[in-house]
Amino acid sequence: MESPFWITESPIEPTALKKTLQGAASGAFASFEGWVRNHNEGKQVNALEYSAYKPLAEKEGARIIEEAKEKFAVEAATCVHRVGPLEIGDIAIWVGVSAPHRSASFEACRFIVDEIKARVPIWKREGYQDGLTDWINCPSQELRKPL
Amino acid sequence: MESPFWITESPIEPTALKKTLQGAASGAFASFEGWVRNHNEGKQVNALEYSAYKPLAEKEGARIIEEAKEKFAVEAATCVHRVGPLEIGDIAIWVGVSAPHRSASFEACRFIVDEIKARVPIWKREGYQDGLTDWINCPSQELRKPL
Amino acid sequence: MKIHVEYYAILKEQRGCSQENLDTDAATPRALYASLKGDHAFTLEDSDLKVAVNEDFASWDDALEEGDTVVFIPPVAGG
Amino acid sequence: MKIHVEYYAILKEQRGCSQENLDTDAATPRALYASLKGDHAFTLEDSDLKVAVNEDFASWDDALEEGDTVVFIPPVAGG
Repeated sequence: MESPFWITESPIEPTALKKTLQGAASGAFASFEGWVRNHNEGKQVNALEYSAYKPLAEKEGARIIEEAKEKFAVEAATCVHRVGPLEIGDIAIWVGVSAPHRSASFEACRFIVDEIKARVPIWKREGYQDGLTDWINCPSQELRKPL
Repeated sequence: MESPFWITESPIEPTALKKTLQGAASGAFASFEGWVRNHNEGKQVNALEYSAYKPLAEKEGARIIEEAKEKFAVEAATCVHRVGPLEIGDIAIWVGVSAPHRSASFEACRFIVDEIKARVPIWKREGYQDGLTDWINCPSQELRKPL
Repeated sequence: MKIHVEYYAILKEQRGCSQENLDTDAATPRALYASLKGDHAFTLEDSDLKVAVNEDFASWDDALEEGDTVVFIPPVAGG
Repeated sequence: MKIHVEYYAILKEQRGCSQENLDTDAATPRALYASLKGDHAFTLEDSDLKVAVNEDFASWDDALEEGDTVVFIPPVAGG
């Protein structure tokens, strides 16, 4: 079986991913996309880069998908996270869940997004209009370098 | 402004619909698709037809989207419902919501699906392997006709 | 009083047509449905239905007016 | 004891490299991080971090063994 979670440097293609979750018994499909925004906490973002500790990220991500399948009555679930330099509007993360009923599809999709944001070793560095950068969720650095 | 909810007899195209919700300020996009299943309450479904009271359905659907925008911090939201004969795997309903943050996107998307299922005058008639049909949510008929 | 009635879903099937013009004494949607239910053996009770007058939801005891369009709405099942 | 360390995100930037082989006396990830933090002026405390040994999450006070690969994990921000 292919892993239900992976890290990619390529653009994410939701339509192709969704096809892998289709089954004749599934009546509900919930999905989530994280898009690169032009701002964060009041600052104008003009460059952004994700990086990951790939082996552990993929292991932990797959565990999260398995947990979702145990907790909710789900047919299939997949998540892909992109790394590297991204532009405004690019998809950083895609989560899709198919299920016989809509409740399970929504709840599992939300669970997966929340857990991935909390547990998977992926980092985001934003570059702002003033030329400074920040590692999101890390205490500010005294010395900032351009992205 | 175009209506944020409409009834269509054509296949639903999620990719094109999603594009209409993209804005540089949106970081989160949640969507839901209702797919035609091959079974319902233990019975094998082999034909299915949706119908709507279109003028009121579109009016009530648009009200629901407006309510979602008032209740949740949403950027944009759209819903399309298909009517006519559908096949297993076809998309019957598509809901998409973009928002600055993921919570609002999930909550608004779920709210819209739930309210549409409860309030919008759309009906579903299923045809089963034994040749009988049912109007879903209506008391069973004594005399059933083929779909 | 002339009233236009449209039928959808199970009511359309049971009535055998999708719309008709009626000349009726019914003063309210409730009275109109009671009369139609008797004529056509509709299986749904008015408590199962909602009603719309002139393309918006209405109350069962609203007064009907000449030329109104009335739609009885069976339990919905979209999504 | 020879230990392989990989650096990611802010630690990679502060260390100025993505990995290195160390010969260390540190018996645990906690002791190893304390030593590296002193050498390289890392701004994060160990309480800000998680630690992985040999590609899975580990405890700060696990015993390190010859040849282990250690990764210190800054606060994550995926999604």
